[in-house]
Amino acid sequence: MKFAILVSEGPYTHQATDTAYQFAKAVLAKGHEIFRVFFYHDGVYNATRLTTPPQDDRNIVKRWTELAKANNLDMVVCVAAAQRRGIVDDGEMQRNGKDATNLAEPFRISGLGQLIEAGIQADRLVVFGD
Amino acid sequence: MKFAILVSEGPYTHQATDTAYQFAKAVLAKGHEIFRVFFYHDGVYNATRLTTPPQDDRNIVKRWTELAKANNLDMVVCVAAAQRRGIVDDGEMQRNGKDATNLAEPFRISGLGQLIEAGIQADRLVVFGD
Amino acid sequence: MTTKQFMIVNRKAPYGTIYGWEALEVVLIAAAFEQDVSMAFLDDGVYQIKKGHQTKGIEIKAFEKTFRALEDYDVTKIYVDQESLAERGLTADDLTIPVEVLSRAEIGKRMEEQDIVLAF
Amino acid sequence: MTTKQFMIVNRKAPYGTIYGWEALEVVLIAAAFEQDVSMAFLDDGVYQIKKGHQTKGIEIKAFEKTFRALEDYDVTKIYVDQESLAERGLTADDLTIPVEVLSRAEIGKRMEEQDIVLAF
Amino acid sequence: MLHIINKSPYDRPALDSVLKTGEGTILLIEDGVYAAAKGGAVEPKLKAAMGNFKIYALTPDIEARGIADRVMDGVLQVDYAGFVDLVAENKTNQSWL
Amino acid sequence: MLHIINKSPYDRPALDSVLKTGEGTILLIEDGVYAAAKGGAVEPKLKAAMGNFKIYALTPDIEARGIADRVMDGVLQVDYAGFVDLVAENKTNQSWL
Repeated sequence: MKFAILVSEGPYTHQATDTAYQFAKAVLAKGHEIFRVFFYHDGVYNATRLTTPPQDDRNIVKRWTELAKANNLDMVVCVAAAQRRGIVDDGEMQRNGKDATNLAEPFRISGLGQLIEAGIQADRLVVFGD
Repeated sequence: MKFAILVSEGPYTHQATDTAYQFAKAVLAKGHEIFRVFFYHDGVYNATRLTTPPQDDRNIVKRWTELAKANNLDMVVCVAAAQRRGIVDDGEMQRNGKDATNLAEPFRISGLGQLIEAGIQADRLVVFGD
Repeated sequence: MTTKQFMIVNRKAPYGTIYGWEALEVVLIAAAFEQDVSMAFLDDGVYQIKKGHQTKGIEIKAFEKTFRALEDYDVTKIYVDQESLAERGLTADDLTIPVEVLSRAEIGKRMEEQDIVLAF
Repeated sequence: MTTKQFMIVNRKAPYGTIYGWEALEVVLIAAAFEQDVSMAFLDDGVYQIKKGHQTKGIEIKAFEKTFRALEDYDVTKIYVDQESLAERGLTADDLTIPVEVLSRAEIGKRMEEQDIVLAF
Repeated sequence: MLHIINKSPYDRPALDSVLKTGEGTILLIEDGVYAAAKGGAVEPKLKAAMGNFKIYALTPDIEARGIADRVMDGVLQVDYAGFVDLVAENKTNQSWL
Repeated sequence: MLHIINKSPYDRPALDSVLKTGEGTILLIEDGVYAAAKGGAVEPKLKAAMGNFKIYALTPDIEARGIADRVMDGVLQVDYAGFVDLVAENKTNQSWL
């Protein structure tokens, strides 16, 4: 079965991202496919490579990026939500005259249409938020 | 009278930062002093210079920085909260081996002790959060 | 393109958080993708479409106008929970757009018919 | 250094959000600054100090141990709302640290005596 | 003391929780101002509380939510400057997050 | 359909709100699992709901909150794999945020 996942809250503050990650791992472990993980609202904060969590804590951004790389997941950050909250890739940096980027690999920034497309293409879309 | 303000939520997602800003302006308009504005929890996201809100929307980060510069406010971001959430200045970049910064001027990153000190030094501490 | 039934559910008050506004952006995009879109307002979500938002004092953009534009996007299936209105002393006349007022059980049935339910 | 009365109030459940943990960090720092620190647990906040958190499955660090270390920081004024416990079917025996169980009105009085109340 | 409530009384127990503390001053802000609106299920509760609590509500938040024409009698409205005064007048304040 | 609830029943109306929809399957996760604990004020409500709803709760969240020894009879426990199965078995799901 094809799953899509929507993550609506940022790392550490709400458990939503933790649950989404555990859910995604379980989906893959069961042999299902993940069509896309979409990050909306404060969920876009999952995509910054600038976090440095305490040594004895989980590294949420790193966990997502490792899961994505190992399973070739499509991890999409909503551009409008990202602009409001300061998540920037090279293209956004140039378009908006910023002097730095903070997007972690392999996240990519794209439109909200990618969420709708995920809803259309996947058999199930599950939301994790607050 | 001497006020201190604690901001506990990020920009746009919760009204807390908007109310804190309006409150801070009113404090100054009344001739009171603001000892410090402290940013904790997701409040640290107020301090990124990488946001690009829509043209017809308020620019929350810019509003804070302008208010701070015009009134010489001490705007402090909690270092532990900032590390978890990817808010980085030059010092943090070097210490944690990051390749970019995103802290806006004149915010500064410092310890949680600065919140306690604000509580001790100010006559009133008001919290804005969710 | 495949057409699916998308329902966007609003259960939160406006302005205190951004969820209502960002939900509306989802509605507009889903409509642009020519999906079968409906909206449901329950609990504090009914306040999203209360008439007469004057947001100058809080300096946050009011989005009443965007709700009134929904018809132009062919989003006309707008359901409101009767009990949530009543609990808050509101009636359909207090709302800024025409809606279908339904019992919660009836809304539950509509939810069940969807392919995708996104609640904010 | 001036000593002020700081009360840290917990009203949220643990793990679902980080507020309880970040509140505890405030308590420890306030104690390090030799302030007169107390804590109050009301509403879902009482779950913060429920015994027996096993967080391996959710991969989030449990902070029960930190609560038990509060005494070493001379944080001994720990108030719990009787009604919040009762509503949740809990008693003081279910808690991981010794506390003073008080009526809400009594807790209200302690709040009023503070210089600073920080609620999470 | 001053209790600041920014949560809707229909969504969160913050108002109930404050009322149980016994007495004081309440300022309703943000989504908390819905507690000041006439005609809803919360009205009797707030009315009863007026014996022990002085109730204020923030005008800009009331206007934003379209309930300016239905604020309950006995609720005192303030703007941000009045909010500052309330904080200054009360030795202790608490935001019920 | 599958209703996913991640809010404490003592803090938010999400559970009440779902119960009013009539029938279906509920999965309690995160702070939502407190609804599955015996002895609290929510117990009668969940018990009554069991006629119309099948109630599941996520074991890792139950264990994290220290309530593994007081889960109500009739609540079915699942791990993350079981969560995936529930989503797969139900054509529609909704997270009550």
